[in-house]
Amino acid sequence: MTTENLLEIKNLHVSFRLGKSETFEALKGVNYVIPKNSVVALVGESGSGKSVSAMAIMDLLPRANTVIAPESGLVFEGVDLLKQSEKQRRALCGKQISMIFQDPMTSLNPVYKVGDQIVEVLRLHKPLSKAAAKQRAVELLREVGIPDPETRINSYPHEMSGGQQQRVMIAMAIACEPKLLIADEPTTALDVTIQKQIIELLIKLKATHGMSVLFITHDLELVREIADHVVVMHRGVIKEQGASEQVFTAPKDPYTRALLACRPTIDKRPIRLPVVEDFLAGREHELPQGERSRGVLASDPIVLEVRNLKKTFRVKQGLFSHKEVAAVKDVSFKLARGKTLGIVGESGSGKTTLGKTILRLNSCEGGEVIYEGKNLMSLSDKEFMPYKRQMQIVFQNPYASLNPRFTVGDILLEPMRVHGIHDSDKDRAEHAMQLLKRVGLDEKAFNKYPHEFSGGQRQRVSIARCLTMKPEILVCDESVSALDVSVQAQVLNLLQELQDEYGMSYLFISHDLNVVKYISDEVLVMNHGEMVEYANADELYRQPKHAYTQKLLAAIPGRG
Amino acid sequence: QVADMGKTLHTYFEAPESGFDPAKYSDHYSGEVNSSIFESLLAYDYLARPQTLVPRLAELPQILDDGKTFIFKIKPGIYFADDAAFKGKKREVTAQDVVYTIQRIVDPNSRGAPWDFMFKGKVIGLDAKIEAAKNKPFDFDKPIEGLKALDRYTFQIKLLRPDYNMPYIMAAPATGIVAREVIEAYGEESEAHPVGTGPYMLKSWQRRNRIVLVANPNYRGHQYKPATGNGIQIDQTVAKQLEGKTFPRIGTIDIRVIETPQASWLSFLNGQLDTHPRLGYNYARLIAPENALTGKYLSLGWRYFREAEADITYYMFNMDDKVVGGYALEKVALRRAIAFSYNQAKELSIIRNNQGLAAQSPLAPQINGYDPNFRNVLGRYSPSRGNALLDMFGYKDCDKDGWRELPGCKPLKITYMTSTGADGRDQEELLLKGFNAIGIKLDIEKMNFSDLLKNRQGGTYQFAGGAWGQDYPDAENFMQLLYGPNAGPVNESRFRNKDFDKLYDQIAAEPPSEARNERLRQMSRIVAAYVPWIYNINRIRTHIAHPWVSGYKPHPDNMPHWYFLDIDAAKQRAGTSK
Amino acid sequence: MSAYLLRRIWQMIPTLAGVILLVFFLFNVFGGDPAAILAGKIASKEKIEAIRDQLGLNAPIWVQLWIFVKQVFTFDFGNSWSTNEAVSAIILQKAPVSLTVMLQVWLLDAIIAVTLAVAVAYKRGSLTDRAVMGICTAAMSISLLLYVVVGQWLLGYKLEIFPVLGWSDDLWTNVSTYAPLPILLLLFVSVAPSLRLYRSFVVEETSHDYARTARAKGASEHRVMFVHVLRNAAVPIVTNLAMALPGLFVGSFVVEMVFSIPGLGKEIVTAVLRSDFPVIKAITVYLAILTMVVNLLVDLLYKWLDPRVELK
Amino acid sequence: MTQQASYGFWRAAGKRLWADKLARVCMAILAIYFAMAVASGLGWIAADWNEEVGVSYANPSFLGEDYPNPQGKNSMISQEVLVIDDKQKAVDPLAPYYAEIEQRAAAYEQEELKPSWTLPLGGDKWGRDILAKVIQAGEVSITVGVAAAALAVLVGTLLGAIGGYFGGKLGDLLEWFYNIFTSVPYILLVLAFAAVFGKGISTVILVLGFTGWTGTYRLIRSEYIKQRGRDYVMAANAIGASHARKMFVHILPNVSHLILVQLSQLVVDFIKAEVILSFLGLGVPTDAVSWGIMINEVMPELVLGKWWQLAAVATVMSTFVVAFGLFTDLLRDALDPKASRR
Ligand SMILES: Nc1ncnc2c1ncn2[C@@H]1O[C@H](COP(=O)(O)OP(=O)(O)OP(=O)(O)O)[C@@H](O)[C@H]1O
Ligand SMILES: Nc1ncnc2c1ncn2[C@@H]1O[C@H](COP(=O)(O)OP(=O)(O)OP(=O)(O)O)[C@@H](O)[C@H]1O
Ligand SMILES: [Mg+2]
Ligand SMILES: [Mg+2]
Repeated sequence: MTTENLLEIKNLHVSFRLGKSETFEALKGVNYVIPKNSVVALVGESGSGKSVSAMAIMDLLPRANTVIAPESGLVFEGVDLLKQSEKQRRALCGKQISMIFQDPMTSLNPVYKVGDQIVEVLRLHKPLSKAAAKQRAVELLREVGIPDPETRINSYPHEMSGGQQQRVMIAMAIACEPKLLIADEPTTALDVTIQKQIIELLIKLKATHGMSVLFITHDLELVREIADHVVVMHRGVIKEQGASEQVFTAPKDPYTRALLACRPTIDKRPIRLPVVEDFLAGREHELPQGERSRGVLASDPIVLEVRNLKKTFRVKQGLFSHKEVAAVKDVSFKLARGKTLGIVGESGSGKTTLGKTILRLNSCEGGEVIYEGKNLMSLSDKEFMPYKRQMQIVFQNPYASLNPRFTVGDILLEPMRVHGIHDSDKDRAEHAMQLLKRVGLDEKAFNKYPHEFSGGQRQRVSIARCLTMKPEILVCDESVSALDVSVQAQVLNLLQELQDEYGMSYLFISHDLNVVKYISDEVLVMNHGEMVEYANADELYRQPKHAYTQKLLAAIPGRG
Repeated sequence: QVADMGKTLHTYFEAPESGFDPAKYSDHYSGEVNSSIFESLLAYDYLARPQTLVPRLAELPQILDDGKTFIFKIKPGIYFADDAAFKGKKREVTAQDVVYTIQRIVDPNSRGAPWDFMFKGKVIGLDAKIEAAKNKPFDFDKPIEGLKALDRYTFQIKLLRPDYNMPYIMAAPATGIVAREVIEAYGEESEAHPVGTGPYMLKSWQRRNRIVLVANPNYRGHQYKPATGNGIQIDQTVAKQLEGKTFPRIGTIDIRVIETPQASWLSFLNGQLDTHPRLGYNYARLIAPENALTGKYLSLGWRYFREAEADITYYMFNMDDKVVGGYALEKVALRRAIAFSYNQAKELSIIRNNQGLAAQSPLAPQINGYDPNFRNVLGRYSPSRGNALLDMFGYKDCDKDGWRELPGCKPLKITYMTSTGADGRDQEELLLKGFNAIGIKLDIEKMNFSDLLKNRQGGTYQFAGGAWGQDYPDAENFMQLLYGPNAGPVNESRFRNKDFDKLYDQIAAEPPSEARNERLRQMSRIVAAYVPWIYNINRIRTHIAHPWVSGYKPHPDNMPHWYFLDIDAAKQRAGTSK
Repeated sequence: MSAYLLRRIWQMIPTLAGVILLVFFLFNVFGGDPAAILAGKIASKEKIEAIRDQLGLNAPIWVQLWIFVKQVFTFDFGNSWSTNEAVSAIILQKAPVSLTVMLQVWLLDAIIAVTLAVAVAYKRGSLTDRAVMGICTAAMSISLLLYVVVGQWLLGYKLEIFPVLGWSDDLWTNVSTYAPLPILLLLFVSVAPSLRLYRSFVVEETSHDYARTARAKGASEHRVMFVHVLRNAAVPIVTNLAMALPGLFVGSFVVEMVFSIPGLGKEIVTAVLRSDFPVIKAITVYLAILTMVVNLLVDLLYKWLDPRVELK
Repeated sequence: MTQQASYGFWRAAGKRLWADKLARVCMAILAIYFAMAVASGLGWIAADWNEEVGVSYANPSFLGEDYPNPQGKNSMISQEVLVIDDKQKAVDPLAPYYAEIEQRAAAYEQEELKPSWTLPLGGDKWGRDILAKVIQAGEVSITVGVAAAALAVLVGTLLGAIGGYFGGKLGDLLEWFYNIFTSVPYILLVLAFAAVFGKGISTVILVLGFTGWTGTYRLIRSEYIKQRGRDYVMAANAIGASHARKMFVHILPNVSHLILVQLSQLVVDFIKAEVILSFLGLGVPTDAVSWGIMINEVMPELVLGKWWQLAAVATVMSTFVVAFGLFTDLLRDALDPKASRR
């Protein structure tokens, strides 16, 4: 029997020391197996311990405060990894088992070119010459769909878009054709076309090398498409596991059932999205019925107008020369009060750059951003200061954007202090607590540091930070992509409520076309820095005009 | 060539030299090297004590006009070392060279002429020439009355006043005879090209690090004949070692600059140095706690010498200062009280590790007129007497802050000036303790050495330290420091006392005698009574040499006489290779 | 980039001007009067004046300043006031000597401190870490002078491992026999502080996620620390190393003094104590130029070491 | 329970620090040193350190007496008896007062204390009690070291933060200043500062502080250059934090490790450097003492085999330095939320 299983996880207990006596048990006796040449999907609520269990396999949990209970077992090809020395385990990494991390930006070494980072893993495990390794690195980048890989291998991580970074991570992980690939949210930052390409790649690898994949994701459609087995996790325990078909068609556990029920669908737009709790408590029928109507009318008041915005990056080449990369070329749109503009497009097409540039977090080379009758781009730093509160952004890389020395409490109180919201810290703390609860985090989070959270939790902290200021305009850059469907629904509901209550306007950047469809009034499609289509959401989804848009919509999982 | 070129003497300097032009540099270490390269007309006998003049380039002078005219007969047939400047010719020393050498010493253009005081104001016609040379080249060729070459080998110097010390001056390293051609050939670089008649020549020079001398093949050779005379004592052990030898014996003198006492001590211990003049105080005490070699150091067979230096250190008051200066009774009382507060015995035993004598007069041992039995009967450590005196003369603590005020309750604070860079903390602590004991506030002000000099010489100080080493071994050289008309850069304390000055005029113009010695004692008593100075100590220095070095004997003029030394090369090798 | 370079090079001019003015001012106000020292034992007022005339100290201030400026641009600082030696000769002779010792100290210090820092940072919080850091701190508290004095006695004399002192003309003899003891003793005091500093930098980086990625690639712990973490900690380490660079030419006064090494360190101290302005001027100006060049290089290096750095 | 712990970067660090046993030991040691320094400053202890209570180089008590101690005997030496002769009297203007002097002096004459042959930790060359001396010296050294280091780090951090964060013209200006400052010979600078500030311990602190900031400046500057491009700073920018806030609230905690090592480093450096200033005439006053001065004194003593002053000062000083160093290391760990929590 054992020979058929690549990895068996037996009774895995992992806990973290938080304080002197306080511990947090992230995994409470988890059992599952990864058979050879199969795809096992690990799904479940954000913060349920998926990443922790993956990290435990790789022996990468922070040594300082992690405790793995002695009764746990990790049997890889018949050998219990937990009984092996650090060195032996390290030897497996990269070669036999490799991993795609959830947070690519912080996971890539910022001071080395991406090419060199791929070359490194190749040369560590394969007898390749430098040139050959480089050659292979280019191929790998091409395989993961990075355009122009010959020049891209010379880029530094910070010069790449979120999706590009993620693909570099993927290239690195598959470089040595490992027996087990652990993919932790490998496609969150990828647009559907690329996502499709990656999935195909993984399936090909599985077929050609007999590779197994432990696939951690929130995207249930995707799971259904590729997984052989599904493991459903909730708060550190496994709720249900079984063959993919069985779990999807006949879920046994109520949590699984609830989870499946929460999936947003592209053709419905309920007033309020259902969340897991609704199903668990049997309240799904009490949800407000009916559909929301979306769209912008000519009469809607405009809060923000962007005209011909341009942004070019200068990328160093050699010691003295540089070349220019046009990330945003001539984008114009209008954002109406209380409405949402969805921005979609290929990874690396300039969505993040557009968002940052509007908020003057980047310099820009041309164009105007009109807000309250003023061109924000021509204001001095000082004149711009008062507008900052009105315009906020939830960064695509939540982890990097959180000060590592601040607790969540500090992170949330900070903006309120800066802008003098509330009179006392006590009031502010109360407000912060409320927000935490509304984004689905519990009170304990208040005193924790960013590195103590799961990817989805960090993203919610970032969202909460922006909401403390109740800005008029909020840019959400892949803000819900790391969240499981239930929490995602919860956050989307929150955004919707705020919009209803205060008339906030959103620029909503996402690859998840279902979500974009659900939340947007208008949609802007970008490709290679250019705006290729800009229309009301319903209209765009119904009748995509541009070829790229059509391609995009066709690639939505569960559709094709 | 008598020297054995295979022999090398390794020795050291404790501070760096400046350059080897006798007229241009006044630092001691340059002088040490110069005294082996250049020769003066006269020299001190190597072993005779007290210091006795003997012929060198010239015979002892003929003294005429009661000490106003001196005639030197230069020995014929003495040649300078070979040098390119002589264009391949042998160059003999003549009287004209002496005239040139002396004029160079006073030429203000030779870096300010640091030695000019030896002749300035003394030689007939010379001062006018100096005056004329301001911002102009010195006219060496214009003859003057005071300096004359009477013939090729006869040199005459004529003075304005009698000065029996002139022969001593003609023995100083600064008056080492130079050849005009050489000086003019090398110009500004003369300090790197010393060419003299002496036993050694400069072979290589790494500035401020290493100086190597080699025996001068042109040197005529020298044999030691002890001087004879009244009261002259000769170190017989060393005399035996020198007997019958022709010097120099050692081919190479290798001098390193080693600036820390431990480094030179260790280098000596492991045989890297053959002689170790001027041992650090604590090392001196280590090897000879009771003033004789003890223990394991005795068994090493070292040659050990403990010699009083011809110098004195002292504290001085500025007699022109409104607070500490003046001759009124209460001013004398103030200075006397401060003198009472100074613990000379502690200075000697604790700070100087007993390497010194408690100074009793302005004079130093080893010189004419010094009386080892003379005591400064007013100078004792007694803070209670100091307090009593201050009480009596109205230095009361009016404002009850613990410090005394001047009579009439004006504030009293005495400033002691000293220089930065030197570690004088022990002295300062001792001074301060004394001042505290008599309730007088002392302020210690540190400054650049040059600023200190300026303040002292310009009389803009209250209280400061001083030190003097002999230029020549006569009391006059020391008493001049308190002579009224010298008030200024020489008499820095600006002490003016008619009786003292009268006595000085007398002693300056007469040769040594018992009557002169009594006059000197009287002068010391006057100084003791008015306290322009508080005597500190006369230093004693300890010098050691390895057993394979023979003929070593430190001389009070502090010039090394390397050319009297010899080395047992075999023993040296054995001693160094351990 | 080239614009940045040009700007930085252009900025050297005001810096030099500042250095010239400041040194000139400080020397004239606090530097002391060299004439008083040169005048010898008994110096009358006229004599001091005469020397001042000769040295050009009585010329109007602006003339003296102009001479200084000219000297800076001709790199000819004339002769030393106290020894009459050409200043350029002094520097040309003595700076290489200092460099012989200090360059080795610098290199060894860098290698030892960085390696040890990485090692203890990896074992952070362990007994080894605490012990090494404790010893380092204790070792640091003792002054260089004491090390040198005791080291000379113990290693030079007592154990005869090294010569007690000395210096020769031959580079190889110096490097192989005379320099090792001074270098060793200098390392005693210099490694501890660098180590503490570097450990801190390295520790700061070890907890980043990219280290985790490197481990996941299967890189050895060694590789993780030295290739991944160290490069990220390099900016402050390089800063610290570069700060010491100009000092290499100047040497160490204490060591040169005790071991009779004819380096520049002694020269500077004596120059200041003797108010030897030409030497002070030359060394200051050369040092300023060196500092500026090093700083510029380091800033460029920042960019190379950490591509996220933007040079503004 | 959570509300109270808001905004507690520093407070949380303090808590974590207190939880560490080793840190508590260090703090206790430091507290003792500071208490001693204060007590000595107020004159409660070691006030009479300057009294010569023993013979010169009195042995430590545990070694017993050392009779052939030549220095010991010498320090008890009686003064030579001097008789003022007539010749001297004749030239002495104070001769008429001799009798009165003697009479009044007798009133001042006190019972001379017999110096003791041994002292608890031995005596120095003057016969002062080394125990009292080392305490008194500690007061000066700790004050100077800690205050000067704090000043230097403050100046260095401030300038470094400004230079590194803003760069551009302001950065250039600071670099200009730095380049000039570091090129000028140290001694000249020190002399200049001393001339401006006068004498005394406060001058020592100011001189050391205002000349010692350069290293910190450069390091902090480099770190700010590195940090200013980080995403979390951009995030702070996005929420509208002012420059000062970004520099000191956001980035500063992330470079605090550097400040702390610099601080502990400079404390040691300054304790040692203070004695160099003494050579230049502006160190601690003559009637005070510091550890640096004591260490400087021991060099010649060692030759004579008098090791106890060195032993005392080395022990006391390195204990302080180690405790301080460890404390800053632990504080640094406490400030780093990712450090282990044990
Ligand atoms: N280093 C740590 N210290 C303390 N708690 C931690 C640490 N790492 C993770 N946790 C906690 O462990 C739990 C599980 O985290 P994990 O990262 O496995 O979640 P996840 O299932 O991957 O969620 P997501 O989908 O949001 O990434 C979370 O509640 C998180 O707060
Ligand atoms: N700092 C930078 N320097 C150089 N190039 C950059 C920089 N930041 C982004 N780019 C480039 O600009 C282009 C647009 O990047 P951007 O991050 O806006 O893409 P994106 O649309 O947000 O993609 P993703 O969906 O993958 O996040 C990319 O090609 C990227 O490589
Ligand atoms: Mg996760
Ligand atoms: Mg993006």
